[in-house]
Amino acid sequence: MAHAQTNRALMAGYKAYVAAFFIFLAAPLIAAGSFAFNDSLFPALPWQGFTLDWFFNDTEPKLGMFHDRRLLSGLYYSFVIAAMVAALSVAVGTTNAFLFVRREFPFKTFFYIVMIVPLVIPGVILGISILVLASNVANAVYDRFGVEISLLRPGIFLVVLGQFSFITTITSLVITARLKKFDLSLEEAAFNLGASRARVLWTITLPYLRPAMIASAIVAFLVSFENFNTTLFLVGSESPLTITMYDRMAKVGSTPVLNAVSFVLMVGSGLLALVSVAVQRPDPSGQ
Amino acid sequence: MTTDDAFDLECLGICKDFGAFRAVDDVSFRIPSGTFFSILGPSGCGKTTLMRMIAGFETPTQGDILLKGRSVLSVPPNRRNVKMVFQHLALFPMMDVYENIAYGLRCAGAGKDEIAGRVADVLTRVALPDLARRQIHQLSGGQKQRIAIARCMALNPDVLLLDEPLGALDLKLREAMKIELKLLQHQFDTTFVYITHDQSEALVMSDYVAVMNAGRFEQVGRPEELYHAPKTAFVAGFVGDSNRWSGRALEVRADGIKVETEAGLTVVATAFGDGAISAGDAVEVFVRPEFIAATRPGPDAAAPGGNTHSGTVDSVLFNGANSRVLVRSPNGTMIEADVVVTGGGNDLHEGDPVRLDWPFAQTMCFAAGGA
Amino acid sequence: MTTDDAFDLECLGICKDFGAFRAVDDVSFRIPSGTFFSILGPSGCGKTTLMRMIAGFETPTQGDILLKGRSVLSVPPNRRNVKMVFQHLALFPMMDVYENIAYGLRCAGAGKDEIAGRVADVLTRVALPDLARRQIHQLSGGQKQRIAIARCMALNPDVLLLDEPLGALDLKLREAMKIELKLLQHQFDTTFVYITHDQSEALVMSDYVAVMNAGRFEQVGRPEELYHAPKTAFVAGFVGDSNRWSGRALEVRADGIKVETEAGLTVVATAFGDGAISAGDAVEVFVRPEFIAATRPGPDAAAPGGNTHSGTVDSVLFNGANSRVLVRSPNGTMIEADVVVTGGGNDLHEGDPVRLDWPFAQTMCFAAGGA
Amino acid sequence: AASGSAETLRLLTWGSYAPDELIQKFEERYPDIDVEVTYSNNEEMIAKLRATGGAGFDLAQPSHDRIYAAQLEYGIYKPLDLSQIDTDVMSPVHLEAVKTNATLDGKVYAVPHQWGTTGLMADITKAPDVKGWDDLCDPAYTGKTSMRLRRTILLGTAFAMGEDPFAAYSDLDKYQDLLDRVADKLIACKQVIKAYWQGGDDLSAMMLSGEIVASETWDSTAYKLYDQNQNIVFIPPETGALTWIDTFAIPAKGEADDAAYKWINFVLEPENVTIMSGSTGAIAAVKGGADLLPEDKKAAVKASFTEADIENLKFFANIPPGVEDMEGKTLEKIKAATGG
Amino acid sequence: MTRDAKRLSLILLFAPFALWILLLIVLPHIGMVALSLREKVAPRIYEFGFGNYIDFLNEPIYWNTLLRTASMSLLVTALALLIGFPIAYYIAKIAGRRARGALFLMCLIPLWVSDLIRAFGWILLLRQTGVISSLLVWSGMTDEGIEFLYNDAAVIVGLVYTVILFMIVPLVSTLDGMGDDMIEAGYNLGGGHLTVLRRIIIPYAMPGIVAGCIVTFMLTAGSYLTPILLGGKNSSWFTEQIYNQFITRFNWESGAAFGFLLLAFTSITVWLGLRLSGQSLANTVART
Ligand SMILES: Nc1ncnc2c1ncn2[C@@H]1O[C@H](COP(=O)(O)OP(=O)(O)OP(=O)(O)O)[C@@H](O)[C@H]1O
Ligand SMILES: Nc1ncnc2c1ncn2[C@@H]1O[C@H](COP(=O)(O)OP(=O)(O)OP(=O)(O)O)[C@@H](O)[C@H]1O
Ligand SMILES: NCCCCNCCCN
Ligand SMILES: [Mg+2]
Ligand SMILES: [Mg+2]
Repeated sequence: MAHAQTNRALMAGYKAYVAAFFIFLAAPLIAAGSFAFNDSLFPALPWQGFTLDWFFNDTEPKLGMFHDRRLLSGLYYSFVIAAMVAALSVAVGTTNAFLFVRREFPFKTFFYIVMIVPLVIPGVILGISILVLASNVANAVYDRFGVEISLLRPGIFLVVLGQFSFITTITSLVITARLKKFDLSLEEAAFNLGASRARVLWTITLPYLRPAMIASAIVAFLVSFENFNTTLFLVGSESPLTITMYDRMAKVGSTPVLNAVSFVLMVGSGLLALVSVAVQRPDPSGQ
Repeated sequence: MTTDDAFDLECLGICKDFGAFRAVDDVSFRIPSGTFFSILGPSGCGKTTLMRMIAGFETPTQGDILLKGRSVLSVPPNRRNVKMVFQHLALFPMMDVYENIAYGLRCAGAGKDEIAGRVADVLTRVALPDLARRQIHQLSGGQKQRIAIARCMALNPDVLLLDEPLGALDLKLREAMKIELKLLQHQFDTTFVYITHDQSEALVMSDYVAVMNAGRFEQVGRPEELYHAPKTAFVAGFVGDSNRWSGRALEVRADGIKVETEAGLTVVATAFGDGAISAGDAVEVFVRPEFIAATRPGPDAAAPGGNTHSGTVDSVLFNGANSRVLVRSPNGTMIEADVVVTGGGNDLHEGDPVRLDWPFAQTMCFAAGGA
Repeated sequence: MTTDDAFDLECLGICKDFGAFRAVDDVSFRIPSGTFFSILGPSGCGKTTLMRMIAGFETPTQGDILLKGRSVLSVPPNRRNVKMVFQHLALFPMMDVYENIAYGLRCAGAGKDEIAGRVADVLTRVALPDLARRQIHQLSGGQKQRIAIARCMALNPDVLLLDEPLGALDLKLREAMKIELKLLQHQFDTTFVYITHDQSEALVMSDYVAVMNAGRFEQVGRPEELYHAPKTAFVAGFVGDSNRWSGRALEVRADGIKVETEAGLTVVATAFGDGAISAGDAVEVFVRPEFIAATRPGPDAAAPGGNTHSGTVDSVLFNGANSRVLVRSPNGTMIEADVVVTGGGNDLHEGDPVRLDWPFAQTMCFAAGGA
Repeated sequence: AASGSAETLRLLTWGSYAPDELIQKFEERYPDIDVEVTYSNNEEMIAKLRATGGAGFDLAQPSHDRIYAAQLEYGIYKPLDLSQIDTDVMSPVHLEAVKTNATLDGKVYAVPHQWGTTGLMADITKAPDVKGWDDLCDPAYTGKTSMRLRRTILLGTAFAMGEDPFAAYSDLDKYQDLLDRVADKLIACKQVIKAYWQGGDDLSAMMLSGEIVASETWDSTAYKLYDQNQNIVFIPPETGALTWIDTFAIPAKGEADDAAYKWINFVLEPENVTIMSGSTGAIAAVKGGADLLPEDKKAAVKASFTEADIENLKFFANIPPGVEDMEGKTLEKIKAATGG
Repeated sequence: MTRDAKRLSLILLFAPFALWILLLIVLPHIGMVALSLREKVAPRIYEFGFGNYIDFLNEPIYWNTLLRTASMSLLVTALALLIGFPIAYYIAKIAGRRARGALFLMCLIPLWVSDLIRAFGWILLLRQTGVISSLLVWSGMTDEGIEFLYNDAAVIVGLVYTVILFMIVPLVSTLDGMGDDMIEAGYNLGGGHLTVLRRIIIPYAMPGIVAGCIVTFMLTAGSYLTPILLGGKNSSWFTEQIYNQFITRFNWESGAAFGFLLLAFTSITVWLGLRLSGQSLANTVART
């Protein structure tokens, strides 16, 4: 039984390692989250007692996050941006999936790799290059025609485009993977049963893709929500939450209200992540 | 048109080219109403392509397809009254059984009550009346099979196409479904066109079988005809098990053709198929194992009109009623013969000397290269 | 030890529990050297679990496993000289054929030249000498099969375990591989332990077959024994096709047991298995279709020692040498009988009245619930 | 927060330069104006406006030394209409100082808002001897000092070396030479300092927790910490605290000039000045600005500044084109050097 | 579908893809390269030239930073692989069915909060008065708090933390596809743990390893917040350099040049990595 014993010891060590890893994963988040409840003006030890002020208090200096106009508007802009990015990138991700799974065209492999590239371009560079192009175009138009295209100036529109530019790769990959598993005979069967092309798309193909579309929309939403590097360069006066928080940390001074926001975001993202797992799980149809 | 009306489906000189490759080559046939018609052929011979043309998913390069006497070439697939059961069934996983069956009815614009009625009716006919609200993944393999058929039958098709629908099932279930499919066809009394590469499926279920090879129909006929009177060497080899020897005709006699096989075995065979055979022609000879009697060598003379050879048992493949011996003849030819193994003292064993007898009449001889 | 040395593999009272569930229950057997031994049983009966214990991937809850007479329970899997062919073969896709075969030799620390020699040798023995540098995905199904065996055989194992290796192959290839596997076993002269749920595989290939059910061995014996002298109702039903009727013993006579089936058919049967049967007992009766003679009703009396019934042909399942009729008896029982269909005038057809005869001796009767 | 037809005033300003209290008050007074704030710093303000060609914001608040070059090079501001601003309330010294700095082609691009200094801060119980910029590099405090790696520390260090960097602006070669020497000094200093701070937050945290005992600081930050811990005081360096004036400037493509002027005048009203200073810790550039400080801040200022210190203030001089780049490179060199 | 309809639908499907790639990826990068080839000669006056690149080459600070960024990114990538592989293996091959989903989800949760919060969390943990140091003091292991922050080790810990999920996810998905029988076959044929790992598991997981490494490397090299917030007085990161050029020095021209250099440099590194491992972008990153 010697090998069984060494195996057991090995396995115990292995499990301990895995546990340590998850502690490592959780530690900074727990730290960031738990200081939200510290009754102190600074997110630091010592522990001054438990409070919910950083969420609900409505007066300075302990202005809670739900009364902090700037944080709330940051949250709002983050939502707006993330929702637009999710919608756009899922839409384009879906057309891309159809393009690459269903169509044959010259240089397909090359284009497929091109589709992946945005994911590995550093976010900072994406932000900058889009900023440069947009400003140059806007400046040229202004110089030439005296018309100011404010859409091309830093602001929500550019932030959305900037995030969209790499998040679409993610949604495309997720939806493509699902569409690849789609059994074409399902469409033919529907067609054979008398459905029109549009009806087949609407009743068979899109419903089949739905879990992937929802899951990738959630991923897109979350990635957009947390994006910093690309957004940093493209943001105008309507800054999303990460930028607001960064400004707060770097330019004003952090109070545990930032921990409170972190806490809320963690809970929210956790729930969304659960939803995305839930939509993908009951999938005996995966074939 | 009146004469044609007796046929649910007719194909006239259908060809299909993929680039330079001809997948279906000049196929013509007519299927009388209410027939179970099988297309049997090896993988890649063009069966699916033919079926897809009938369903409208491919356009023939040449030829015409008629449904109930009317050409349907210009009718898009969703308007042809031909329904199809796909190899992997293609039940819609995001709908339950009811919705799967209702799908085609909805497409046809049927009313709510009508749909409910038709679904209930067709479910009863496939003997699954209580499954309407089941999800697809909750069904067993055989139930799925029947639902796939029900989904098509709810639309009263002129013809039902089935593309190797049993291919994905496991052994035992496949056996059971063979019989069940035939019963369902009786039940609906609709023309079934059934594709398979499994000869036993085709033989067991069909009224007529077309044997297809390399894009062409080699022979169309009742199962017994194909089995007992194959017209080509391909059909003889593909339908049923056979010993198959290549050889040369030595002499054309009144009672048969004397053939020497490549390994040096001399047999007398009967000419099958259309090609005339003269002395010196290359031929293919087929003998089914069940016509070869393997016995312990005794003093009896060869029966008249029969080939007799001796050999040694190389191995006994016991398989109950389908047991077989492999016999090695002195010149090294392996000959398979069906035997009955009872476990008693009479059984043949490895190494036993053995005598093989089979009639000239069951020794099928085809001109080589004829097909 | 000297006596034990004649056995390559012995299992002594092996049990395996998964939590409260006993997957393998007190299994004991010994396999003489050079035997083709099959374990046959339905899905989930514990075959794989048993094999994994032999290979060392699971530890038995109880019992001992001996290889060449030595207990291997404390030997880790990579040191047991038992090699295994996995159901999906588990060829390493990132290595070519050569590397796949060389892998085990490298692990054993063989030198470069020795490896090259052994690989070439084993490739020749599986008749694929030129494939050394092929990638795995370039092989056909049958070639993969043989490479998987070669990979194990290169290591000269004491025992080769095969876990349903044909399960993933298609029909025709499976038929061909059955025979080939048996030849390979002869060729290597190594003990093969072969797992399958397909009775025809087990019967055709094996020297000995163990029929397994719900974790236990029901019967171990030569294929003919299992087929002709099953010890339990389970074996009778699982091995070979049968008509199976439940019924009650009416009377125990000298020439057999008179049984009335649930549907009301009265037959005389012979007691099989260990359980004694007295009048009034619930019984299971099995009759193989090949022992039932289906003839047109004539004036002849029933043969002595034979059951005779009449009925109507419900359908004819033509399948060449394996054709069968389904006969409906007056009380509605469906009886399957093998027939020869020649296409001539003597053939039975749907609706024909028919007479069925079969001997008492071939009517196997088991005490119900006995297994 | 108001009706649909509301105009938006988009402020681009320093953290704490737009306290909620004031914004609410302002929005009450002008119900059809919404205020939206983006926090920034000098560099980012210019960078943002450059990226937009002066669009996207309606009022910016760069420091007085950051107007001229940026305007010259990128044209990101529009001239102010001084008639719309209550220049009378402004302290004349600061107004003139800003005007001279921020006039191009006779047009004025900025007026002062608040002023303050950058200097030193120390916990007097733990670092009693901190007097000049170079004391941050005193090995006695190894691992316990901090600074912000921006141009201010370059200037401060130059002063501590007995040079006048602003004078050197006229001869860039000479200035480069000075910068090189400053760099050497600061690289050597890396062994002593604990970390470069990035924003008021790190600084406050490190100082309050006692992780550091002395640092370069904005006076306003020091005053805030004085509230928490009376041992932490602002120390104007011997060579003079560096003085900045944050201004009001209107971006070239601002869309709410009226609202911007309203905001400017609004925050210069005395009671609003007090609120503003309470938030920022800086002194408004209005007549009697120091008196309008909240009481606690007044005390902090008193504890920090003597009359002599006020005499000795060094106003940031305009940055001529090119200097920004030289300084930038020097800073990078310091950052990248593996000194300690 | 007729030929024309097919064409039209192909064009319709291609259009969004083309617009996306062209307008948001290709043109901006061309613009960036063009910008990087402008030299400033006087206020508002520019000339074509390679000056910005020459500046880069002439200034050791710049290329040192780039090399430092690249080498630290490689280190982070290697660490992420070393740390992440056993975790991925555990999730894919050892954990029970239910545990697997939960563990996978736990791996993902940190992914869903922003870089900023993660860095913030690390600051709270690592600073001299932070949680870890306080724990050590409290437990009596040291007398005085220890500063764990503001050094390269902190940056590496923070970066590994940030990117390790991008390593684990593709690894799990490739390992998931590997049948247990493959591993068992490895043992059955006589391989020990190490042999099976080296000869079977790792080669099999190679596409996942490469995909994880590429994404991890690119993310690390392109990261901004973590190195800035956790880094020490000596740490500089190339993205910070780019940011400085753009934001604090208003020198878009050389910022663009730096951006292009970062992209080119990291791409070449990835290309080399693919070459060495015999993989391609299409069968690695694309598959996950
Ligand atoms: N779209 C296509 N383009 C080119 N060749 C095709 C196409 N579809 C089928 N073929 C070729 O036509 C031949 C017939 O294919 P088909 O699918 O009809 O065979 P099959 O008889 O159904 O075979 P199986 O039994 O394997 O399903 C094959 O050689 C196949 O490769
Ligand atoms: N690790 C396990 N934990 C719990 N139950 C198990 C485990 N492995 C197998 N079983 C159970 O043990 C029983 C026997 O499984 P086993 O895989 O040996 O069956 P099998 O005879 O090989 O079936 P098949 O023909 O389907 O491969 C099954 O009911 C199975 O669910
Ligand atoms: N807390 C806000 C401090 C504002 C400081 N302005 C400083 C300008 C320095 N050049
Ligand atoms: Mg087919
Ligand atoms: Mg099994």
